[in-house]
Amino acid sequence: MISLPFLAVMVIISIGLSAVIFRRNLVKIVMGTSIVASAINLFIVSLGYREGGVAPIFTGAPTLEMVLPTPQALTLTSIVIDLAVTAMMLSFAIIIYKHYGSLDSRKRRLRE
Amino acid sequence: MSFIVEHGPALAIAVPLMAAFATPLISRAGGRARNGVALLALLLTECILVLLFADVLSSGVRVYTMGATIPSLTSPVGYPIRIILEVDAMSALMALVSVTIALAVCIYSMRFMRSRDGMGYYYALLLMITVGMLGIVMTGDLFNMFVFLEILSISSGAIIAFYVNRGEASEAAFKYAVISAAGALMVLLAVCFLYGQYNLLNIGALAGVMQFTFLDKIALVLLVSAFALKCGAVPLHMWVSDAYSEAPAPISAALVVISQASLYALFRVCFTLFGAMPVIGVIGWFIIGLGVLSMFIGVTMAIPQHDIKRLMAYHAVSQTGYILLGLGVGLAVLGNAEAIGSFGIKAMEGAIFHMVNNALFKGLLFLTAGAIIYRTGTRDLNKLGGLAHAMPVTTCFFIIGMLSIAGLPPFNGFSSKILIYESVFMFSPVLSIIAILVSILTLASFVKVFQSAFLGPKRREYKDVKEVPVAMLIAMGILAFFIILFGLLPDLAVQWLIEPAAKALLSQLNYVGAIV
Amino acid sequence: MIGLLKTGTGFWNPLVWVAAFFVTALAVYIIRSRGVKKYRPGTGQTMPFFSGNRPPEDGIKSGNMYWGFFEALKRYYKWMRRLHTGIVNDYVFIFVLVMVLLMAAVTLGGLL
Amino acid sequence: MKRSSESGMSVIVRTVTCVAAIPVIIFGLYVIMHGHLTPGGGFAGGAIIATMTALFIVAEGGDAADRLGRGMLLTAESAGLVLFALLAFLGLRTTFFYNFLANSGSIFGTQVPFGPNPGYLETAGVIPLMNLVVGLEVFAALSLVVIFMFSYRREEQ
Repeated sequence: MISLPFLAVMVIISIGLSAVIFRRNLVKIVMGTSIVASAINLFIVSLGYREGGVAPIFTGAPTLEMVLPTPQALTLTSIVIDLAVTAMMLSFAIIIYKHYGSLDSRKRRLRE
Repeated sequence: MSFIVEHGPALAIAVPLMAAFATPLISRAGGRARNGVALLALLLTECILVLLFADVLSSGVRVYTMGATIPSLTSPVGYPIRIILEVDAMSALMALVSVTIALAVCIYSMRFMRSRDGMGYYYALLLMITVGMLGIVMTGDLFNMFVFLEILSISSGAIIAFYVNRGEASEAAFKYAVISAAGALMVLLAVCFLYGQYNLLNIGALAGVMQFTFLDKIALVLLVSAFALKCGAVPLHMWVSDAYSEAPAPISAALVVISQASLYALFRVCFTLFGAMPVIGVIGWFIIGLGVLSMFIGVTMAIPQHDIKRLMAYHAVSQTGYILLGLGVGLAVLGNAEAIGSFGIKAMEGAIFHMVNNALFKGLLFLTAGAIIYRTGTRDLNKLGGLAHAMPVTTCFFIIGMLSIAGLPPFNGFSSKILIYESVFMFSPVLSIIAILVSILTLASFVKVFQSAFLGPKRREYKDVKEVPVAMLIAMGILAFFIILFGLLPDLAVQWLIEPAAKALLSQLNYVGAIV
Repeated sequence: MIGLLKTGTGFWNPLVWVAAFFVTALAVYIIRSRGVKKYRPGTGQTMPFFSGNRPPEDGIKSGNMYWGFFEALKRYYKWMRRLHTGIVNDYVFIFVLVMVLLMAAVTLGGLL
Repeated sequence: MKRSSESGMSVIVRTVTCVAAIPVIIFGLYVIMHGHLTPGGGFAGGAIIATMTALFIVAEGGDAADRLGRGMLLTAESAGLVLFALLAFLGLRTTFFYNFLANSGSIFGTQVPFGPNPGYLETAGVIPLMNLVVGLEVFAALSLVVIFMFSYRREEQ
């Protein structure tokens, strides 16, 4: 039952992870985690989609099939969390840049 | 009283949450009011959890449905809806331990943290960490577990970087944030795999209908590796030494309990959610492998360190290895009722007891390290020396913690380690021998700390050093008291606290039955 | 019996251990008090024994300890130092590697 | 380059920002108020209003970040969170987070008639109230994030 959205999700997750693993710029690492999070959000929404369904709003809805509302609530929660995580990581990147004048992840001070 | 027990799971999370939201506002009224509110909230939570634990011991699993017309109405239409909290003996025990450590950390921080601004947010984040830990151990729902995991990650990431004007703290926090984000996203992906197949998010209900398809295996792999990452098992332990050593000292003690919460999540998922899966033995062996690696590499990396908190951070990795070893043995023989009865349950009891003990003695050791930093201002063991002359009480607490972590009788570390040694010996003698060897190396490295920080002649540069303030001694005393109590009366601790928890982990049907 | 912890194959009783400890400590104290009383404070007797040499002025530092242990395990520690790079990219890379390994283990375990 | 980050952009941009502020804020308030009827809610609406803060700082330059009342925003953030938790606590007579206002006839307590309808605002009990306080919290928090990030960047110059 492999369908196009799921394949797309896997591709986007790989792109995000490879950005986190192979990019040296801290901001690009943050972008990588953000891409993975977006891919997973896409995955949740596509899980809840029904063929030909309408938005799950009761007001004025025609008597048709509706898409599942629970995954959308999950997506909203995970978007909010992702926003907080991204904002926090970017703040850390700003502080690191201010202290060391560089955003290179390989110029590290903590080791062993 | 019955009202508190009935609403206990929700109140235990809600009280520190409310206090966390209110502390930045109350902070305007002054430092004393703020400290009082934080302390009061944690004390109240502790009382609620004691009542809840007693209730769970006597009357079994307690469920709580948020927003329902009655708290126990979990499945009004045949399957569970709404946010459900589920507390069994294991959850209640872990919650109790977390709040006890958080309480000690809160008392300690009142004198330790000398910074003037941002203290309202410090306590808010500390309380949010408590909320996250309690949420992870008490939720009955996989998605909420992810949410609480992220609450825990964000608040602890922010508090690791509390000393922002030191660049290292920000760097450690950045690494911690990236690692946590990667781990938590994998948890979310696994939750999606399960939700897509069964339309369920509840752990108990999922365990009841699990079909063990290929996608379930992927979900299991993602969950196990993500929680192993968050609890700091070798080879995923690299962030531990950075984060523990750069956080403020009391927060390092709280970070130990965060690892315990991740361990709880790991074993809740393995035992309760995937307990009936045919390949769970492979996972058990994998966790044993991680445990042995953690024990050995953790302790050997600790010995050469000269930063006192970094050294202790590697010991945290090493002690996590014991817990993984014990529970991994339980997991590897899960399908074999005879092996479980003869040594599996003892190995799990040892591991759970060690989880409790590890939180206590590791917390105590980090607090003594904080006391050293508070008076001398350095973390470098090469620069320390002769502190026992000026800080006798701290020295006593350090000795208690040191003997306990090295597993010397009659302290609690020995009680839990002997349970692990003897039961693991029945499973595989080699693993048991490695565990004993690691204990010896642990003692060796702490003798080094003790010798270079406390012994020796009084140093000239530390002639003004005094004993630390009373509040800090009280916090250390609480933990030392429990260490000695559990050390002298291990049978009562096992009988009343540990055995119900181990049985709760093994009895998957009770957990499922409370929901459906 | 209070304090008796059964470990499956053996048992452990800390209270008995503590009692035995105090009895032994008492015996040691009695034997010690019957020893030769030639201790003089302020003489060479109070100096720490350091292979006949004068001990260093500010005590023995932690970096000096366990020299033989590190010398024997030099290659192991060199290898460990190389693994602990302190680069955040490597942390995530190891995480992905562990996931792949575990997936392989679970798949093979399912086939057997 | 120096000029744009310190004293803001041209008069055209600043004027358009001021004009755009009114519809953006009203749209944000609409999204918050109709959170229980249409997609959106406290978070989305709060974020929409907070974009106005970001736009304002970009257009007016760095000094604007200092002129915005941080103390007020900090208070608003905490107050929003406390009120949210308080609303959850108020349902504790039944359960935590219980919707005690729904169908009660009091504020936001109108019963929804069955079937398709044009959307009644006075329904859903505590949910619109929670949307309101969440909107307040998200607006304050996101504005603070932008302000702090911007002022931190400026300090280094």
